[in-house]
Amino acid sequence: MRSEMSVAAPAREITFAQAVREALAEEMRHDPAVVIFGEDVAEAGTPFKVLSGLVEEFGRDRVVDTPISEAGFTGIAVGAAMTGLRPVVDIMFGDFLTLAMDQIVNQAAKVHYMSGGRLTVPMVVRTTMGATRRSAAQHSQSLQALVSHIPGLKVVLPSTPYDAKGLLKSAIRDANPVVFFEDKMMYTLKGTVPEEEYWLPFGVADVKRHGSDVTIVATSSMVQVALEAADGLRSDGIDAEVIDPRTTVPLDVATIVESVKRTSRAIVVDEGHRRYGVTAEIAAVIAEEAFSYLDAPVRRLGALDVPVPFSPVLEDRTVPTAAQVRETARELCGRA
Amino acid sequence: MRSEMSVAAPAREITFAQAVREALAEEMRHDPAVVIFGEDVAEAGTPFKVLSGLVEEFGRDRVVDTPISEAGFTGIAVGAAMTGLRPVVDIMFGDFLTLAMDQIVNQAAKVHYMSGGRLTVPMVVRTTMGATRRSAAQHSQSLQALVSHIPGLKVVLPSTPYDAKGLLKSAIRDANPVVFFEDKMMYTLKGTVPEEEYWLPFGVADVKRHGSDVTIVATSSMVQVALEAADGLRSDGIDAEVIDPRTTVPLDVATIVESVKRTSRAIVVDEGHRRYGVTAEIAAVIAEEAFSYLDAPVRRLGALDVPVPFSPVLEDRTVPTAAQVRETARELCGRA
Amino acid sequence: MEMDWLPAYEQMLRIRIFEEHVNTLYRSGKMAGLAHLYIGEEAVAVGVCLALRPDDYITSTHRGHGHCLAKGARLDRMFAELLGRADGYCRGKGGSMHIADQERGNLGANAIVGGSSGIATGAAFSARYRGTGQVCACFFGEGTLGQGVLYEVMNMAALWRLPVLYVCENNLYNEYTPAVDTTAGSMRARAEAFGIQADEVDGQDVRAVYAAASRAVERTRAGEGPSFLLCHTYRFQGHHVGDVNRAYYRTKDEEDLWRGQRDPLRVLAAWLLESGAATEPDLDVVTAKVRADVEAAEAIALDAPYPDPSEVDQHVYA
Amino acid sequence: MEMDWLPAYEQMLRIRIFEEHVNTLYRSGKMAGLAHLYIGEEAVAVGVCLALRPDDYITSTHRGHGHCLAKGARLDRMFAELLGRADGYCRGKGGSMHIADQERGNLGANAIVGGSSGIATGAAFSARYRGTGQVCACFFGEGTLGQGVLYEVMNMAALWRLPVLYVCENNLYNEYTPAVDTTAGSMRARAEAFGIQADEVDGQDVRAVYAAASRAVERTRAGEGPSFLLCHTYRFQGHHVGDVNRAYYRTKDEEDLWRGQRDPLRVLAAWLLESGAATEPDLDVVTAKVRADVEAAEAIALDAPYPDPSEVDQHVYA
Ligand SMILES: Cc1ncc(C[n+]2csc(CCOP(=O)(O)OP(=O)(O)O)c2C)c(N)n1
Ligand SMILES: Cc1ncc(C[n+]2csc(CCOP(=O)(O)OP(=O)(O)O)c2C)c(N)n1
Ligand SMILES: [Mg+2]
Ligand SMILES: [Mg+2]
Repeated sequence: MRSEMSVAAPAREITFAQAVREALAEEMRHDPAVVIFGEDVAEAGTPFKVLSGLVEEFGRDRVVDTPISEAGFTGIAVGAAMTGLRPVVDIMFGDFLTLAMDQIVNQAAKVHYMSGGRLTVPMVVRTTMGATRRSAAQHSQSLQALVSHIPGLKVVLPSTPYDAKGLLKSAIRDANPVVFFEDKMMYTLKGTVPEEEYWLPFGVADVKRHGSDVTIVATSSMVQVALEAADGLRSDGIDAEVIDPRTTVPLDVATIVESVKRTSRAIVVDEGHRRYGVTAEIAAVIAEEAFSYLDAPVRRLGALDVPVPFSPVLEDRTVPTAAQVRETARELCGRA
Repeated sequence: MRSEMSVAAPAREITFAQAVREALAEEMRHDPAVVIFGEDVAEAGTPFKVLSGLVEEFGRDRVVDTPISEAGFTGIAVGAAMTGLRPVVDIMFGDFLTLAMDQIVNQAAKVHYMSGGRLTVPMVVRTTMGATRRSAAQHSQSLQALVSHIPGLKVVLPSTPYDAKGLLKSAIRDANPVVFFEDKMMYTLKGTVPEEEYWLPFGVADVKRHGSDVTIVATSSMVQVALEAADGLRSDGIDAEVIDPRTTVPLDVATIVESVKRTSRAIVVDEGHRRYGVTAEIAAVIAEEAFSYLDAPVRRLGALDVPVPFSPVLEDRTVPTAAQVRETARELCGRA
Repeated sequence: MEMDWLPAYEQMLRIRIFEEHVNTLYRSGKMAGLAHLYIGEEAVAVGVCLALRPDDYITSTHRGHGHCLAKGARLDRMFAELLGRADGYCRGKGGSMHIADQERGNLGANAIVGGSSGIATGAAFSARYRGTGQVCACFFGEGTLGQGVLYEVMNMAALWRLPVLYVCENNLYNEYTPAVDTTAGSMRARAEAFGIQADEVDGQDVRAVYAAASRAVERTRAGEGPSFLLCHTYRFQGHHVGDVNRAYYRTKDEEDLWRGQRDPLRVLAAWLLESGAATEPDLDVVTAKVRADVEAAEAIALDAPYPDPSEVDQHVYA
Repeated sequence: MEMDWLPAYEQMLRIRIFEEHVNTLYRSGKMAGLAHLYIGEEAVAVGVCLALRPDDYITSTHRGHGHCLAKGARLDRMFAELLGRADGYCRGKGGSMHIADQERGNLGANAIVGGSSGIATGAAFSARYRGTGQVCACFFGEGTLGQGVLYEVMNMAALWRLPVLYVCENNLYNEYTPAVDTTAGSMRARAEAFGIQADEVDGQDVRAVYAAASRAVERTRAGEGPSFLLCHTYRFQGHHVGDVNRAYYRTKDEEDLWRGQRDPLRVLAAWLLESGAATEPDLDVVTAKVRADVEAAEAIALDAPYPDPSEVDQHVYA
């Protein structure tokens, strides 16, 4: 199913991958300081073909194929960002963020602060997340919790082509390092975007579905899952609100809390591991800010706390499903 | 102030650093498979002098000075662990975990699972945490949240010499990769340990102080802070219980929840950044399991969400203090 | 006296035919995920593993089926793993990119490029420490030369004279990018800079690989420190099964040249026939046997049960 | 014609005396944290920075005060930063290990060993991309040869012919561990393996460093790709101010030898006097001036205000 969104006509229908590509192409046309670093990004356009066509338009000086050196080219991007460029780094699988963690956590995130505000690092780390692609433990993680914990980074998790495009364009213009997670399974998802250019602000949640009985806060891949659950819940007589924070840092606490104060019930769903994951922070914030409005504890659904297994019969058990979200909402609303 | 603990007499008083060293020495005497890898671990005994004397007893074959190659020697430890050794890796500053993240997250944590249970990785990553040492942004982080999020790892945060020794001995005998965080500022802290050998189990919280009005869950460096706050709270007529989970993975949910059910109020304190940090998970778990017992939302105190600044006047503002914990408890108990 | 090369031929053929079946299984939708075929590179794994003892270690890569079979893995359990079945080497938890086979010293394939270089070097440390006389062969593609950790561990291996053999499979491409665009200077100098003994060999000639690997293994086992063996080879298929349109990164002519003239099976077959070590019928017998073996193994695996879903949270901790 | 070396002498002396004051400030408890003194290595920073344009970039290390001053930083703002004052280069947020001085192209000291190698290479990428003709000098200790990321970025610098000069300060020790125990093979071969032009120089002779750096900078600025300059040097003091008992890792004799015979200030002074480029009184004038400058700067810094505590959460995001 496709998410709802309100955009000015005329609108076009494009895939999530196209949205990412359009955002990059527009910003690269606008600003020659925008360059791309990554493995197989040029002629190959990445294994997901997300960047296809960019090297043809912008050339190999701006769409730079690198060796398999995540730490190295992320570090190069940090230095380039400190000296006038706006690099966009492509980390093919989010699992490989671990290889560039020092560059992201100790360098990119801290340079502005350590320099007392004199140096800036306007760069974007685009990477992927999401399981159920049968890619096993080292190609399936959703590591947004790791970078969300680090001050100095902004973290974006778009769930629709519209959001992906608008948020990536803002990320590229942001003066800070931004980690941008794309769900691999969502690249072919279609959605409408306006003809004209647009940018979406960080820290502004999008209410993907309005409802009054329960608030489901969902990120990235889990937004579709939540919307599907919400559809099902309708027949249970439960009217679910689905909120997509779109950025975990900054987090739009106000929108989430306002909703929970109305519904008195909240579920948080994210595809990262549940333990010490993104859902913990959001649930804690809800409990802090809407405590007396809550009828029941905030429920959290995340990936099972296991490395992602290869075998489809196992892997399918690791990621939250619409059925689980629906069931959780039914329990919360006393219908289970 | 020193933490209370009940140990069988006769007891000796040793420092936190000595506790770590004794644990290593005892386990190395017991099992020739235990080896140490790290920078400046041999004659130098690390910059903190924690390992002083070990190379003299066990030789350079077992206390191995490495190049400045955190990823490399952690990877070597993984391979050694898979083939019969029990390596203990020394990552001098916890900030450098970022350099070994792939080895820890994608290799050590996942080998057992990926191999369907056939290979094991019995290794310990000893590292440090803690600010207020005027060491600035790249030598002061408390990154326990990052590793606590990763299934396959166990995570230990001792707060006393007694706990440090008993938990490290267990960590070395554990069949899994264990990340063991030592607070740099606590190395000179003294405490008693029994004459005889002992091991402490993982997943068993220690109630450092019994109380009935409010539960303070605190980790590592924050345990002392919480105990100091509890002392002050006595004069406010508030009887605080201080619980040290000792391991964030596995987490002793039962002890924490049982306490909160009695006190109806909870504070969680950890020196990692507050946002998407360890306190979020613990607070979320408390809210889930003790919801109807809570008089007020669980309060969380963590390091300020900023890179750690150098200037003492700034740095001292980043870490939770006993005064803050006390004030929070007073608020929770309606005395503010 | 020249050794009997027919078993090596059989082993290479086993890998080739196994991979052909894998290809078919994937294309017909019976296998899920990613499959990186080793076809064309068989002489490297077989030549190196021939130079190893059964108890020696290896570590492998995303393109790991060949290493695994060359070290002695069973076909049926390999298929079962790739099919996600409970009888697979990892109970279906690892899949194509993570097969490990502890009994034969295979410490596992690794889906992180360069990810096994630490493990291999650590296994060598362990072998030396325990005094077992084992060595470890660390297989990796030339793309791993981009990963810093390789230099970190080569440095330590050289410092500590560890019994590890770094086997660099230079198949000319890092995925879809030519290695010349990602690799400055000289490949073997990357190891020599650490004082590591390096050698280079035609990776399509199993006899040459075996000879070079034997020399390297011998000196490394003797305590003379790590070795580095650069094997020039080529993958005949796409980077993974889905990589079908390759014209944008390599020419059909180049592929035809390697397939036609540099096929390791043909190279060895030609030598076997020329030297009189085997006849065409001998080879046909081997082929028939291997085909039958592979088919039987595949059938067993296709019939094997999936793991019980409850296994999903087993083996997180030992 | 030989250039005027008196300014270089003054610059080295400025670093020396600055560091002596830092030492005293730390020992008297007026400064907090960690201080890694550059005393003994002054010729490297000064010789290299002399070969740079004002708008060229540098990156630096935990042992960074010398690089910073050599690139033109002011003494008072340096002291202020080390003392955590608001007038410091980083408003007190960085401290000794993180001084950056953007106006003079200093992209910052870095407390992660090897942590600035990516930044330096990226700055070189940026300079080349923007066509500014700038180069970047990346200073690091020989301990950085243990960090894999260095090899990753050297490879890319070589591939893309980036204008970066890698300056390896080999002071023989990684903290408390002799470099011979951590470094296999040859240091310069580590760069040469990537096809990088490498050179080696006596790091105690500022004229030699300058000559080598000039050659390297010239070719690298001309687009001939990165250079690597290995400077043999020695730190005269402890690894950091607190490292007082050093006998377990290096001998007093060795220290005395370097201090007595290889002091870069004495080496240059001897040449200045011998060649007649300066007289003893000239040197005394310089010394007096530098002492006065350093003392004045220190006094200013000691009087400077601390940042307002509310600044603690400023500058997290731009
Ligand atoms: C650290 C890391 N980065 C990127 C990838 C994605 N990837 C998988 S295979 C591959 C190319 C590997 O090339 P090479 O090492 O030459 O091996 P080959 O595939 O040619 O056998 C890449 C980039 C990965 N698996 N790991
Ligand atoms: C990644 C990393 N590991 C370890 C350290 C701790 N450390 C600080 S300085 C140092 C030694 C550095 O040696 P070298 O690069 O030769 O520089 P020198 O101190 O000799 O100038 C070490 C290990 C660090 N800062 N960063
Ligand atoms: Mg290759
Ligand atoms: Mg040094």
